[in-house]
Amino acid sequence: MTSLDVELRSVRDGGRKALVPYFVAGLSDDWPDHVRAAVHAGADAVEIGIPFSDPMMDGVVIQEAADIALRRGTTLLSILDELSTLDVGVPLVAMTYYNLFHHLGLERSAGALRAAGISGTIVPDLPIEELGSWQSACNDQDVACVLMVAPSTPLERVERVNSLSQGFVYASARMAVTGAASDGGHAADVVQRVRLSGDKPVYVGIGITTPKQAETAAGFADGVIVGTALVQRLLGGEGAAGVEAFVGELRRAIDAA
Amino acid sequence: MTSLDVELRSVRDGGRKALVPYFVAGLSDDWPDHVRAAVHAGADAVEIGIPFSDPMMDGVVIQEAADIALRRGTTLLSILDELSTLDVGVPLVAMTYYNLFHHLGLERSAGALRAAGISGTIVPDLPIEELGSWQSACNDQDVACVLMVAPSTPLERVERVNSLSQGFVYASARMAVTGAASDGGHAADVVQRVRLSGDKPVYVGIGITTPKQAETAAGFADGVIVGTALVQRLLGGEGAAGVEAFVGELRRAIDAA
Amino acid sequence: MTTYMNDPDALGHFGSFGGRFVPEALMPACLELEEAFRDAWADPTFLDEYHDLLREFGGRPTPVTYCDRLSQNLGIELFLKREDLAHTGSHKINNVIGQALLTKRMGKSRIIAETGAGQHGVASATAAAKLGLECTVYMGELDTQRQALNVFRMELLGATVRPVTSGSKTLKDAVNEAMREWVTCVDTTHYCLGSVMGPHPFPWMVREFQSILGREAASQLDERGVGTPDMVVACVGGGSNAAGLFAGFANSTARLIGVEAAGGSAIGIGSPGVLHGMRSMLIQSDVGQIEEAHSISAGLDYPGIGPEHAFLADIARAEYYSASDDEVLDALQLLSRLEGIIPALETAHALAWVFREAGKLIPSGSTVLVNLSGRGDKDVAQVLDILRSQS
Amino acid sequence: MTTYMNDPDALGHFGSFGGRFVPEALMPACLELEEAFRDAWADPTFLDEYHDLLREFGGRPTPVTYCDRLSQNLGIELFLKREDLAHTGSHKINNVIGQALLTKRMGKSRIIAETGAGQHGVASATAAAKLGLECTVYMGELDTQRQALNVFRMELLGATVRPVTSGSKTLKDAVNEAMREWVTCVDTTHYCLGSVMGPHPFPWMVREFQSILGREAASQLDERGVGTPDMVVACVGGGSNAAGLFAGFANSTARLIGVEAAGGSAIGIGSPGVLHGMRSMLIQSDVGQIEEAHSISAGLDYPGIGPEHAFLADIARAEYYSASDDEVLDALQLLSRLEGIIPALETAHALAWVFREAGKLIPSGSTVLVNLSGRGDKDVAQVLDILRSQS
Ligand SMILES: Cc1ncc(COP(=O)(O)O)c(C=O)c1O
Ligand SMILES: Cc1ncc(COP(=O)(O)O)c(C=O)c1O
Repeated sequence: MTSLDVELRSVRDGGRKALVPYFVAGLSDDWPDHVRAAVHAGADAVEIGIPFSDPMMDGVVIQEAADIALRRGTTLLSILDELSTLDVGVPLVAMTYYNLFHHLGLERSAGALRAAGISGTIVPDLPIEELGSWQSACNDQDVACVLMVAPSTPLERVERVNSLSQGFVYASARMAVTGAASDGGHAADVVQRVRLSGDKPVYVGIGITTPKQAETAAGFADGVIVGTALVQRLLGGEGAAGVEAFVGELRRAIDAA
Repeated sequence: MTSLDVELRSVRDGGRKALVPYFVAGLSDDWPDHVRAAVHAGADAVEIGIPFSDPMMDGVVIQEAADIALRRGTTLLSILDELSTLDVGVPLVAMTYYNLFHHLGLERSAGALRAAGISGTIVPDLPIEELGSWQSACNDQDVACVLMVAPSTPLERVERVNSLSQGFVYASARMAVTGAASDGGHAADVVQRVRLSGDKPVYVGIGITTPKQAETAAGFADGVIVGTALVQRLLGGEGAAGVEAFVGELRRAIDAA
Repeated sequence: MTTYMNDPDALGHFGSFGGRFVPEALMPACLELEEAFRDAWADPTFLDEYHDLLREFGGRPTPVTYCDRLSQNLGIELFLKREDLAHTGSHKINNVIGQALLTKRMGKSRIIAETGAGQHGVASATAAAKLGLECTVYMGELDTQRQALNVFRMELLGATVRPVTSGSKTLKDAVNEAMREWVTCVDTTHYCLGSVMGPHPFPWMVREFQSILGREAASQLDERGVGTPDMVVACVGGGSNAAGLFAGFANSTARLIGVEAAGGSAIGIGSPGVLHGMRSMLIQSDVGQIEEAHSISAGLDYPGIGPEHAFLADIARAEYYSASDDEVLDALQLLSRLEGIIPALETAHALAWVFREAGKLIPSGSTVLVNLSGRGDKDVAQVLDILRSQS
Repeated sequence: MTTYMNDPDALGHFGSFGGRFVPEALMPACLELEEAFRDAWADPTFLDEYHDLLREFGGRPTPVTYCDRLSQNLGIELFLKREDLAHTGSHKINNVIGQALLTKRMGKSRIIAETGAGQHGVASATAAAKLGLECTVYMGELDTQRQALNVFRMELLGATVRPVTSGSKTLKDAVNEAMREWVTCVDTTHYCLGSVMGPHPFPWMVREFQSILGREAASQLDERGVGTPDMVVACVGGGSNAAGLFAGFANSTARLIGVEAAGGSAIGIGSPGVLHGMRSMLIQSDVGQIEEAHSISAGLDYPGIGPEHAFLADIARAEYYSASDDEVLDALQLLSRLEGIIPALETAHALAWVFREAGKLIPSGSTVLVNLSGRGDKDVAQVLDILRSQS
């Protein structure tokens, strides 16, 4: 078990629904403050999006944020550098595409993540078939590999994903890339199917936009991941205060679930 | 023998080289005056060009003149109408394309030509193979069919053209459509080959532009036809006086031959 | 038994049409060409060369395509002979390859050609490049402006394009000009005429060169078990693609249908006349001046029609109809959307007639073969402009 | 005996390249597709349908043309496989017909496709029209502006074109967007990828669909008594026409040559990476961001290459070179002028390499087969602009 597993299980076992906000690293000079604000407002973990030129799983909002970050000269290593001095006291999970790690080298990447205080990764274009070497490089550094389950994933595959995923299982609420959505999608179904084959925490993401949606998801899942809605606010000019307010809202909604 | 044959033989037998200027009928209101001026200056016959939309044997100068005439509303019958009152005392030969006669009807055309005082026709797109019905319609009206020989015409064909041509044989000086030229072309050769098979008058045309060229041609031919050089002057704004002057020059050059 | 589409008489007449109405200066060239063609067409070596080139360079045979979706919609069995797949995008290549080979056989080193929209010009330039001949293309000045890309295409292929500034500055004037120029260089130069028009032997020779498409289609339908179609349909400008198609079916039970542009319908609104070396049906004024044709498709913008078509109409072996510009635009869109083939605007005339007449002049259940004479790529910009301005 | 261009391993690897790097949401669709293709490709009924459609609709077989004049100039024996004569003007039709048939077999009613210059988009729209499928094409916004006529062509064929405004607004982004959209509609929709790239089974499946051209060429050269050529040469964007060609000769003595655009040479200046679902050679920055490719030809403007090519290069079974924009322009003009074929700019890369290397890397007297992957009509306006601005 990785330390991410241990920490997130303890959140769940403490009866708390996990709230995981997502940030595009490098979006602005003060992005680390956004992370801090989110944690201050009650985040249980933070997803750190590392911008990539070709974000195949992301919708327009996160694409735009990633573009801005890249134009600012952000790189994987520059982000890890900034993170190494950011001690927010909750787990950080890096979300990006496989090429960045592949290019830097798997062992080197995993080591650098750990050195920056990151304890988990989400790599949406790395399915279980290709996961092996990355997962062993990560696990050597006590970095967890969080895997996703989609509404289209057949039961037999859900089992395999479930058994390989570390930290939590990322249940995609809908057949879509990241972005806003007006309903909860298939989240409940997906979560239910994941639960059939294991007892890992299951978090819902992809399309959780409003406190109301977060509340609903928290009713059946162990945590919720909110990305686009937050990034949208930052693109709209809100800063740390806006983050704190919105995450606080989400927190209250989830706690009411 | 048509009356054109008779008249033109008598010119030759009188020891005179024939001068045949060409006009585009209908080019201007006073085009009949141009004809009169030419005769006054010594023309032995006049070629009356009847404008056609698609003058395949004509160069740019005569094309332009024909266009102007057509835009003025000139038609075959309007020309014949004007000619019927023009009694210049020398033979008139109509030059045009076959479609105009074909369209009006062969008998009707020949009759109208004769009624207008025209005694010969040159139809450059009507070769001997297709000549039959037109020639008999013409001959019924004592209208001659003047035929052309080109530098490319083989001897055996020259004989046939020679035997069918009436009035005179039109020896094309060059392989070209009507237009100015800087030398006399193959005129001497062509005339010589025509003479091998008959004793009809042979006139040279196509590219006779200057008095000098006319003089040279008159050295071996029985007559010269001058079109483009004259039409060019009329397009340039010269009127009957210009015609009289230029035809006079040509006359003197020919007589000097 | 009467047979159809035989050779013309010794002077090139199909009934009272055809013949040879050219200046004496061109007669020897026409006679030489006739003899050379007659000789070549009976020479297995020439035929092999011609067929090899069309196969290995020109992309023959072109397929016959069955139109599932349209057939169902129209209640007929619709087949297309796919000349759009021939090299340069239309049937024109069949003719130019033949004439270019003949040019070499006559010891000439150069061809000249007229073109309207540019299809025949591009095809001529192509054949000249392939066979190492010089090539000059006469094209109405207006057309060179409207079809600047086709001018460049010809130039890329090594041809010289001469804008023609006389008359209406379009196809008919390009023919006049090519004839005028031909007079000056018959020794070294062959006039590669683009349709079944002009003086004998052109109408006959071009039909023979194009007949490959009709004969191919007939045997392809046979092999597929379709047998003789009830109708074969082609658009008609000069009439070469129609003549080529009809040649494959003239002595069968198939009805032969030619479709002209409504504004260039020489059979429909023309009368007999003489132009460009032939006696045929022409659109002309009441005093015998030739008029301009008007059509959305440059390739049908010709006031005449090949003399053999005039003859086939006369003896009622073939029927000629017309299609309007609007019907043509609709037909182009319908074929594109339902069958995945964007036809040339010319071709779309044949289709428009079929779409209009299915269930009317074309009895339901009929088997209909349409000659897909060319692809629409050349026309896409024009169609876009028109549709945009209509909406 | 070692054989080449076999099937990839069970997970779609060619050596260390290939694989399936897609979001979990797409995995079931990729697995379903793999199974459907495996099944179809072994089913004589499917094969018949595929071959019939390519023959009767697509214009196959395309000929092999011998280039007399260029062969003489270059001191080699030069043959062209004429994919320019296939329907829609390039080899792309071979692939889309296969995938469209497969779409119906999987019970789906719609395809989506990415396109750069528009060739694959037009081909996809065409196959969809023919088979009655819906079609949406993703195209970088910049490309929709540069290729407005191709957009209209797709619309005429009944497809919807979606401009992609993300990233560099070109081909690579169109692929991203198509993938994103595919996630939302995998149930009803097949993603009709245009080259030998993307996640397994695409690189393998597209190669199999394109192999028809290589196998045809091999037997055509055999029938002509030419036998095995010394070299077979193709341009490489994603690499589908090259893969199809190589497939016909992989286990012969022929050298296999791929020619990339100098500014998009994934083998030449790239390094291993993961993009668009595959591990392959990619042009990327020193921190692993994918860079834009730069080439005169939109179809080679891709920063990656199909994984099997990366593998063939790795094991040295195939060699990859590049050609510069200037060489490409020259080559386009030379082929046009001497052989009467205006090639696509993409294709002209393969020709440029042959023209440059004849007598150098290509020993004099060699027999060389170049895949004439497409016609240049789509590029004529661009070439005109460039040449005009240079003069
Ligand atoms: C595709 C196509 N079809 C038909 C025609 C008309 O010519 P014809 O009537 O000689 O076949 C043309 C002429 O340019 C053409 O390009
Ligand atoms: C004519 C032509 N050749 C080649 C290509 C490159 O694709 P590929 O490398 O997959 O053959 C394209 C792509 O658009 C093309 O249009």
